Amino acid sequence: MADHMKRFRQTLGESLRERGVSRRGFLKYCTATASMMALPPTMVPAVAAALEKAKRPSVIWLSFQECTGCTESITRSHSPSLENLIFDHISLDYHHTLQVASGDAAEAAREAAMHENEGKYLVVVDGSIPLGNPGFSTIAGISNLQMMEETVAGAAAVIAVGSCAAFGGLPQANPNPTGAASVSDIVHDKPVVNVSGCPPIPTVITGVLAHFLTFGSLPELDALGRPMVFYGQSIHDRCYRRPFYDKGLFAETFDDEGARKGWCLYRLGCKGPMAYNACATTKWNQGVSWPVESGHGCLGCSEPDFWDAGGFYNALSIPDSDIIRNAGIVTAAGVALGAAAGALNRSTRAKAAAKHETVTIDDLDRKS
Amino acid sequence: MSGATLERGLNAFREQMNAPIASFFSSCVNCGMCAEACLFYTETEDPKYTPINKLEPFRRVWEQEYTLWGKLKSMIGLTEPVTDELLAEWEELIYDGCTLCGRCSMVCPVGNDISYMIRRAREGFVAAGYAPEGIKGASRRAVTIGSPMGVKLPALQAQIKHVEADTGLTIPIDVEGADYMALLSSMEIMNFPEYLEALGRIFKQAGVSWTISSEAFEATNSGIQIGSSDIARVLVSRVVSAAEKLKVKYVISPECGHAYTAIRWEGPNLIGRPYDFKVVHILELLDELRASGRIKTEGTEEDRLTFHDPCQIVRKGGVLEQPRNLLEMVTSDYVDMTDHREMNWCCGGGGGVSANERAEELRIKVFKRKKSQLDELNVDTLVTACANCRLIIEEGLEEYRMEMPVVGLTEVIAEHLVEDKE
Amino acid sequence: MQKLQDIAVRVESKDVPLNHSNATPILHEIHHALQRLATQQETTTIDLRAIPFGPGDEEDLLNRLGTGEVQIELDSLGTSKLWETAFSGVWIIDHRNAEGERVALQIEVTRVPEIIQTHPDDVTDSLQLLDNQLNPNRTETSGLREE
Amino acid sequence: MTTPTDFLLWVRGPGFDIALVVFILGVIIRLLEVLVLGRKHDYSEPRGGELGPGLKTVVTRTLPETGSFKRAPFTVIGGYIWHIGFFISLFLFVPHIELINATLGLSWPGIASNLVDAVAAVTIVTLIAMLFSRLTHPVKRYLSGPEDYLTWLVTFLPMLTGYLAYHRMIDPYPLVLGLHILSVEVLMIVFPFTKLMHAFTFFIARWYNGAMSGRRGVQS
Repeated sequence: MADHMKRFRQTLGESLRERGVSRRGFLKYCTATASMMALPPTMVPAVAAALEKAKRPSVIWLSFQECTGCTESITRSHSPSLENLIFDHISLDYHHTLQVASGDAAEAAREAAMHENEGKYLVVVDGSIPLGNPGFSTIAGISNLQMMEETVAGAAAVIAVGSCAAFGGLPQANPNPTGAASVSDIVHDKPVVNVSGCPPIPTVITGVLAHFLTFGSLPELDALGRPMVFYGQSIHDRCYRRPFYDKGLFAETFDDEGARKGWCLYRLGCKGPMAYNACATTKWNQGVSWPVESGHGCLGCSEPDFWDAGGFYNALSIPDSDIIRNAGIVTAAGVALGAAAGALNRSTRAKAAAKHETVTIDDLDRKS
Repeated sequence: MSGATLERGLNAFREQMNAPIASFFSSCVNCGMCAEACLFYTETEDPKYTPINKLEPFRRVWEQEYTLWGKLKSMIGLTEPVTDELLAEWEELIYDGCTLCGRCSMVCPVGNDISYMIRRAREGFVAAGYAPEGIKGASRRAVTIGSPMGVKLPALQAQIKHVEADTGLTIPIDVEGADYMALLSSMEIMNFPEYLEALGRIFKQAGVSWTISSEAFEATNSGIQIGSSDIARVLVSRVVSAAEKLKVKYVISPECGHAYTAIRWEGPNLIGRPYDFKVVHILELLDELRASGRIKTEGTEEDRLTFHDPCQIVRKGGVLEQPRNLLEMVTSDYVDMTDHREMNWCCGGGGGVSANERAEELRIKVFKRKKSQLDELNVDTLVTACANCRLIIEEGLEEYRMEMPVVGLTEVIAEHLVEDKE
Repeated sequence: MQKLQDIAVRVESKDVPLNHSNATPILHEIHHALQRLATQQETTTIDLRAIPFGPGDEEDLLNRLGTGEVQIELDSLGTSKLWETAFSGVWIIDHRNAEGERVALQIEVTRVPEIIQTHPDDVTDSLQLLDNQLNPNRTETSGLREE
Repeated sequence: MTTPTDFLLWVRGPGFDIALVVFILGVIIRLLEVLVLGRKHDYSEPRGGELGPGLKTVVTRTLPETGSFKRAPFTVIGGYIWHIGFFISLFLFVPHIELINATLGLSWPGIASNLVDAVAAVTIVTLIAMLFSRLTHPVKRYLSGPEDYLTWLVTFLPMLTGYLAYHRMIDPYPLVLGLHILSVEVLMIVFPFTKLMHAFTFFIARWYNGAMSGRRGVQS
């Protein structure tokens, strides 16, 4: 514990040097960190200067209505690896999936971290919060809502990791049986960063944490509370298959010639045009590939309500109703009504004709 | 007590509605192109003379009574009704400011036949009592006396006597069983008797069996100009019964624009049945005689000539090739105006405007269009085939101090006719 | 029972692209960077992670750049590889972590990559270190005595 | 809760259904209102046919008459540019073809998106110029009423929102896409009640013009 406290007081630079990391190692580390934060290489010296003095923040990770996919994702984060992240970048003081302690001891660790770092710690939330019935999801007998409100009260900021925490995600999908809400639905008095995705890209999670660690502030956010550096451009705009879209070359099925040639997946329901995320550049699994490269359209998982956006295999702008059937019915109704309107017009004219008084030369002047 | 009322006018508008008009009103996007085709706009630059605008009262009746949407709008008071004031204001536009020349109908991008609508809209104006005094007077004279200019049979007989005396020809009157019955316009009788003489000479040479009816020699139809089918029917019926009484095979429409429209195109519809005879325009007949070799000409006009296409005969009558075939026979220096044939510009006096004294100033103003067309060509003589155009052009030329003879095509042919010596 | 040879085999189309032509714009960028280095001594670093490469693009780029005469291994927090390409002044820096996973891939257009140059503090540190080795008996002294 | 995605789903779901119903119903009623009126039998002896000249006029009226073109070149050229631009944007933009293919099963090749983008930009500029012309040209200003400006607006908005959506000038994307679809729905709803109907009735109008003229032996 004493060792833990000592390391907590140390700056990152001191801590790394104590562990025998050379200056070149530190520069490499900063290069990787800057790249992860999607900062331009010219920012490396600034990152280095900041990291040298950075102190590790305490992080409390709360998992609510979630599938642990986000945690699975972060454990696959590379550059820096998870061990680096936990021991060097942050002080992960509570994460009930990853920590050794359980039960009362775990909760005590959370309370201790909150107490020691009042006003300075970060809360990471994954999973949505059920507002329907507190009993839908509890930890150590504490409802998710209560635990979050309690924990967030003394936090510096909240990072909502994953689309469930950021936007409600799958639990909130129609008909939303648990009354699932996102973090930002509940937390209004603290800065909330949404790191959406189902799951988010691992390095995007760590990139946001690294940004807070490096600069002590939150990154610039978009209208949905997401860091601009990662969510500033759509998948479609950064997609390497975009030239095929522009040429009108589309895969029609997942096994046709077009699919084999790597043509655009728009017709197969790709949500790239509406999805803002860094997949096209950062990619997944240490940069190996990403959904579109693997031949499947983007699901738009970083967007609100992506579960309910009309089907993963339906193109975005296409009406979902049966147009031909509806048009058929309406056309039939239109013909009937139109015929009636036409008949009415004919009768108007016939009535006028019946009322016709022959115009003679004695009728040319107005009746006075 | 009889008399025109707003209600009768509105009723007439309603009666006139049909699919073409409804499609025209539905299609107009107020692009303003028709203004550019109308000499009343081009010469005055007053946007109120934009052809489609002249139909506003009629358009309102269409919108408010012939569209579901318009009916709904009327119910909630979003439309403006057709009132006496509106018709009074528009009377000038639809009578003084339109010669029914139909040029706008040729340029409308969506295909609106605007002059067709104006002809029908006038039915409403007449019934509501908003027609110019001049055309009313012409109509009264036409119905009561038989001619809009008040020409009676004795006047015709006097002219016939003159012609017969001058030429030694016999002008056949009321010959039953003749092939052709010729009609004349009052203007031809009074101002241009050369036409009658030309007919006599050409028909004699070609051996055409023809006659003039003493009961119905007048070709013009003020009912068409004022826009009253009822009055037009009375006038056209006279021609029809005379022709049927004389058992002629053909009726010849003279060199008069609206007479051709009245007898050839509107007549059968006014009486509600096809004729027992056919109607030919004099130029059609002459061209037929030319083609079949029954008339021959010698020599050509020395002058540089151009032809003014009368709107009702050419653009709206379909007599397109005949005038040029005939002119080719007798001219050596013929030139067409920039806009000619079906795109020719009106003289400014058609559609009843010439009978409408109060429109004179405007008519003279818009004649500038014809003037500038003529200025471009530098011609000596203008040939036309409509007595009304001829008179209007003569007046216009005089007004603008231009020296240029205006002659009828039939006369020109007669002048060059090769006649057998007896 | 269907025999293996009875199953229809469709021959893959030959015109499947081997790359998505994203290398060429990068080469143009490098061209500009080399011009700046030649004329203004200005160095440029391109982070290839920010480029939306399709399959084959990275291989295409590295193949087209080729390999020059200098290859360096940097052993710190994992083994990084640096090499000069066939175009002198154009360096590839491939940083890997202890697990051998790539943590950054950059192109540096420079005479010597930044990270290769010895840090001034490391020079003083090493002086101290060598000093200590040469004079093991002296304690609180340093090689910077003359300062 | 109303998120941009909810909005998008509404406009492409119920919103589109409503617009489609109004559009189809309205257009058919309007067309039948016109066509059922018919016209009286013409007893005059025809000089020429109706069908051929009518159909010919339907085609030939697409080209301007030389004289009036010279007098109003802006109206003619502007009209061409914006109509052609509108049709290119509507029918040759790949996502639009996709939409038609998905809903009606009809498909044809599109053109490069950046080309459509350039066309759309020109079209938007032309539409603005056309509005300016309507406000300043004496004839057009005289003739124009609220309906003319309304129809301009509902035609302009789909072009504008489409351009904004393509360039993602409004965030988030589902919002701007939804606005684009909504603007098209507004166009569809306004369509049958205004002179936008000319898009259908001009066929009828030109045909009648050509037929009535053709009957007299003149090709109009």
